[in-house]
Amino acid sequence: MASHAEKKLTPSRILIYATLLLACVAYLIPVFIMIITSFKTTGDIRSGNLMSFPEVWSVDAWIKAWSSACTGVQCNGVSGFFWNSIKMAVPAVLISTALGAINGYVLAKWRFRGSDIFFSLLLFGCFLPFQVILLPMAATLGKMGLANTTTGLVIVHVVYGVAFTTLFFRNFYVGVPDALIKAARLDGAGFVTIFVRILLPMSVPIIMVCIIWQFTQIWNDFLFGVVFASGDSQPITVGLNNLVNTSTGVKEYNVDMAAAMIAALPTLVVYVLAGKYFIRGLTSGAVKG
Amino acid sequence: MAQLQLKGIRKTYGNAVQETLKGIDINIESGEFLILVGPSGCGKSTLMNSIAGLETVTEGSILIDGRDVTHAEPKDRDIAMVFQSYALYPTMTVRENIAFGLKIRRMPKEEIDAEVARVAKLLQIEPLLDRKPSQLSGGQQQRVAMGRALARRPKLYLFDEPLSNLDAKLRVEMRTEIKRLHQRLGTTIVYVTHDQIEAMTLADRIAVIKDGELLQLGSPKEIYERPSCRYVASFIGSPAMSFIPLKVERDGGNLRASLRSADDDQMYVPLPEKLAAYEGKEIHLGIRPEHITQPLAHKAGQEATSSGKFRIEVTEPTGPDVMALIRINDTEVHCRLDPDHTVDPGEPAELMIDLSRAIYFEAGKEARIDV
Amino acid sequence: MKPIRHLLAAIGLSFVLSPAHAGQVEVLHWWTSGGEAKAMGVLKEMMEEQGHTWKDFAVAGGGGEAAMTVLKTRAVSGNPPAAAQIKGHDIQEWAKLGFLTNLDDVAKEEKWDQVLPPIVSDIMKYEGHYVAVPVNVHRVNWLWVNPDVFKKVGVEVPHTWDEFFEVADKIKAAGIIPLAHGGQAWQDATVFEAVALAELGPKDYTAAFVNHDMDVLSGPKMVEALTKFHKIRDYIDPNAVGRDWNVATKMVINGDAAMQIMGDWAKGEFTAADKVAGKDYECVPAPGTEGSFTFNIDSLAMFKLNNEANEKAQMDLARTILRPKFQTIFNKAKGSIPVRTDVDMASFDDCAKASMKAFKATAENGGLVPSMAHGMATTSAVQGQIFDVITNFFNTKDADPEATAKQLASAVQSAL
Amino acid sequence: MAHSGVVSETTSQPARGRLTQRLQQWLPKLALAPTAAMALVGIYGFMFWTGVLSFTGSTFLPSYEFVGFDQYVRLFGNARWLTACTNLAIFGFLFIFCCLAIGCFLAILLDQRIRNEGVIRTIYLYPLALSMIVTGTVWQWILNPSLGLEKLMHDWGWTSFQFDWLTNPNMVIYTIVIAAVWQASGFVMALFLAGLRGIDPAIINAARVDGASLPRIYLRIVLPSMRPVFFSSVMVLAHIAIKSFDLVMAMTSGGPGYASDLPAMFMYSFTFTRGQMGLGAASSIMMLAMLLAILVPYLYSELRGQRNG
Repeated sequence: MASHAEKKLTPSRILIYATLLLACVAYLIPVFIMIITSFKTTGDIRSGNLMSFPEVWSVDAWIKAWSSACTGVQCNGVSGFFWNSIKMAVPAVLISTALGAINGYVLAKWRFRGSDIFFSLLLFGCFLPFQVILLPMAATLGKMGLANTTTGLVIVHVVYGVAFTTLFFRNFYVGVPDALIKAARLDGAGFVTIFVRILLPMSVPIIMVCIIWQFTQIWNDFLFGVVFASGDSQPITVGLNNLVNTSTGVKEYNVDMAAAMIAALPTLVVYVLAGKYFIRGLTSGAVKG
Repeated sequence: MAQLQLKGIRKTYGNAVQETLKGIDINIESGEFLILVGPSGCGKSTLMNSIAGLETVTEGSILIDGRDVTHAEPKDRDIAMVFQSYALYPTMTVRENIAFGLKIRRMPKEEIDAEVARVAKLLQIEPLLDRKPSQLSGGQQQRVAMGRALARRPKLYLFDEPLSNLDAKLRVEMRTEIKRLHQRLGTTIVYVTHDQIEAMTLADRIAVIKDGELLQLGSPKEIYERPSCRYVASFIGSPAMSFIPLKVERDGGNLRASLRSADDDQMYVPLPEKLAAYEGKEIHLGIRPEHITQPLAHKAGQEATSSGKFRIEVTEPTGPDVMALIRINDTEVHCRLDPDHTVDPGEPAELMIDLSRAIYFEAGKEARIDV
Repeated sequence: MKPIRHLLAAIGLSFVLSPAHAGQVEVLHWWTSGGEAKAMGVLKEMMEEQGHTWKDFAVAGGGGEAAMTVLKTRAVSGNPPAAAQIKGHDIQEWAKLGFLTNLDDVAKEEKWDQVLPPIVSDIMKYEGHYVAVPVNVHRVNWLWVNPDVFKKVGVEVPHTWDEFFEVADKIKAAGIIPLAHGGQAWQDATVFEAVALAELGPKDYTAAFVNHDMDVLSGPKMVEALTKFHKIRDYIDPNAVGRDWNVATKMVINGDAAMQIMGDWAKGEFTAADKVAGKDYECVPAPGTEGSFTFNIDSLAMFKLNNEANEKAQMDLARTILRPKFQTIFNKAKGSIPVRTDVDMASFDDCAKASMKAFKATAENGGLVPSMAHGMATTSAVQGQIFDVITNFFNTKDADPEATAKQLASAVQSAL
Repeated sequence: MAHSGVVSETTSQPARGRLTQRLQQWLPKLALAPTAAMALVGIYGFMFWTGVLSFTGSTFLPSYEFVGFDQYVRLFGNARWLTACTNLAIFGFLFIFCCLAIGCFLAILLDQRIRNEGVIRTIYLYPLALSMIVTGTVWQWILNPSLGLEKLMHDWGWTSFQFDWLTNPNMVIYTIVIAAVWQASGFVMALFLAGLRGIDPAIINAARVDGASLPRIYLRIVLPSMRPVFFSSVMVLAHIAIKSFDLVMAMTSGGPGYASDLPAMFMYSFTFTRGQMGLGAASSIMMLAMLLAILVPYLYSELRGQRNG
């Protein structure tokens, strides 16, 4: 990257900065509203407006959302759902990323007759509307004895996530010089050794992209969660939905917003902490045609 | 060191119509430095990859020291290769890069250390051992790539345009270094390049390949002086050989041809008797720049030399010589002049043509006429 | 390794300790709003008292749309819950596909045939066998009224649609929203159903929505019903879109709105806000439907299981649901009336008492009709087609009632 | 080179090698096998099954009584389906166009050696981290006339301000565009920024020397060279658009009426809540057909392009 040469503040640069800041505000407002609302009391919400700060900053809504808000009959907040999501997301992300890496490696560096067609067919999987597969997938999982288990849910996420991870890794590995593979083969390395010793250590940027992407997708998924998870293994999105829809007349917007923030927090943290790796990974080849 | 035999190598990709290699036969002696030259896309890289086992051949066989390795895995062929892009493993240090192949072959650690040390000393890269490839200059990377190849002491070395990514000065240095290594270690080397100077300076023998066919295999001198065809003749040598169309005539007992300058001055040159069959026909005369010079005292009066006046169109001083462009029989012809002997562009000059090294081609045909 | 061993030990222990006959009931439902959830909590407690484990499987939102999706995938995967909230025609569909278990033993033991009105038990039976347990009876055609608002504006509670529009104009002029409404398809249909019942009368209502008589569906009475229905648009606030029904009820409770047309589950919201029927709020039949009763019966269908202990728990669940004790507690919390006609109504509020009275009376005089908006009258396919036409009509500014009536008939035809 | 794989396709000549050697040859294919199996069943098997269902009279649960093209005929006679398709066209076009325009514009601005670029980038990107359910809920709140923007403006004294798109059947689809663009444009920005960083600065310098102005350089030189990024973005956005479900569900549930219905919602509701599984299956096959119409030309150019490159 070019060095950050100090540029003079010409009128055009002021305009650029102003535009960028305006965009920042536009992007931030919804979450700003969520956050201030979650710290308001019920009375505050009624008296104030969307953008007004809470009169008293209160964490009650957060505590309630976490541990005592009702989601259906149970009133234990979303904490249980939160851990379910983690139990589901972590293995699903790891498995789909690993499979994607292997597939990408083969499709980029060990092409064989039909491998391009295989890739195209797999890519199509990225675009499949998921409602289509609910029933047949349920029947299949049932036959495998995995219906309504976290394992089953993990499998579903892997099946429909692997197309994307494969795409990412393949595009990345296409950019790795073939000579490197040739050199390793002459050095006596085989299929597995080349992958583990040469390519994987280089793949950190794309692994980051994959993990971030997959984690977001899987964590935020609602459809599979509601359909393929049973009562006590439902993920946070389902918990959030139940919480928002469980109300006694007054909508407790502050609790809803706090719960929404809790649901969004892990992915937000990932983006804020690892966003730069995401961009860096994209730069290093994930988006090339 | 090893001997390499290529027998009738043919290669067709997938469902391609055109063959990439059309039956290549080469024997490479132990300790020999063979250079494959040819234009890009001629199949020389495919041939190289086939020798390495990185690609399978469609037909033919490859023997190393008499052992058929046509279907052996690359790692079982005991070959090392240096790539144009160096192909250093970016996440490993120089030391690890050199040691990688040895580790894979489960060499004991002490031996690996000793081998790395030996190679590092040989190539003078000891201070670099703990750096990553990205921290090295192009020339240093090139050395490391060679070091990696040398570390395993393989039977055969393959160099795939190893100097193309270096700047001109470094290229000359490294060229010398490779030559020195070869002389010192006596290794068998197959070396691909499209740089004909590298080919001339390094090779024991040169194989010129075009369109998947081996056009000529021979020592640099043979290739230069006795090119088998018009393509080889024009490919080797810089500036390239000039081809002058001329008509074979008989004047009394001798065969001759007329050369016409741009100013319509005419002169006659004698032709060898073996061209008798072409009397009255047009043939092409191939002549290298160094055989058209200012009149040289020691050559004057020799049978094959003749002199005439030609107008100099362009001059290009190179330091040791001045390259000049003249026009003979409406064809541009390069000649090499003495820089001390000033000529001015646009002015006529007296030039001597030495036909003793000239070669002849039938008009419109590739093959050389044997004279 | 240690924690795992502890965990295993704990699991083993829990098996040993739990009573041999105790099973687990997994109940899929979408009773997640305040009153409903509380009512469901009662059932949970009663099952736990019997030593069974309650596995709550709540799928909130969309009036059960999500829950139905989940149920279907669970059934297809061969792993249905013990009981699921299924009602009306859907019970027959599920039974036809062979998913439901036979409850005749429990029914005989508990004398269900004697205590349930036939119109209820018919819905619960498939080919003469009980496959589902009714939980409650809702009256849908209620008009909920905030008397303070009426007093303030100085108008009387309306009993016909003409009165309604007259009153609504005055309330609107006073700056109060006349009708609290949530712009969701089923709420639109709930209001439409009330208007249609008033215009068509119970006989033609049944002809149109149960027997799908095309002449009635596209007839002049239907056009009139649609015209009135469309006029209601003027008396709801523009923010009704997507609003949940209980939020709308809250508007009546707070006095932001004067009335709401909604089933008696709305009462749960009033109760939860500590409001007393007859004093803080009033319930009257929706305009023009005094002598009729649009019923909506919630029921739990019981699925075939393959675990004996769980089956036992399932039967206990069925038994418990129809016991007077649960019927009383549950229906008081939910706002509905018991399905058993022999339950003592003394402890119920005025609205429930009135509802029970009307239920019994209309069962005699033919005014008892199934609710189209709540899946009692017809298949979900036909219901969906009606919803589409109705909601689109209601949300289009200058819609043509006559064309819509024709459209309604053809939409129903297409789903038959 | 005409062939870019490291290993050429296996030629007709069989390997005469030992077992391990043959294993090495089969390893790549073996490594793909789990994914191939998953795709075969999970994508194509299920797709085929759905295709079969679309020719049956399935109502409540799958049945196999075939009715020919009846379901398709009914589908195209259904006013709601036509609304859903029209909405998808409007939504898809505006969503993709706005995301590209905004994303590209912000990326170019960010590429001007901005201080705190990292922070700004993260701000633009973070909406992607939120689930559509959360986005929908928040935007529903902001756009709701009695709670959100309109009330805010009124509170601030601008009483004539009116913004009732959420409740206006003719405008509601645009509110979904707003929310969707808010969520996805940052991602497009990231893609474009990545693309911009890959461009050789020498090209820009060359254009500068030629005297081209900065906007002109971007318009004429930089953007045309970002074709691959452009394509990737369109693909990602198109697939978000066609699959849009959670967002509509959370924001409008398809309302008012069914004014903001989209094909994914239509399919879901007919298959699962309406008991018209055959019709739902037919609608999903139509969705797949739309996808194919977009995807096939892309994949064709993509893979052909790579073979040439």
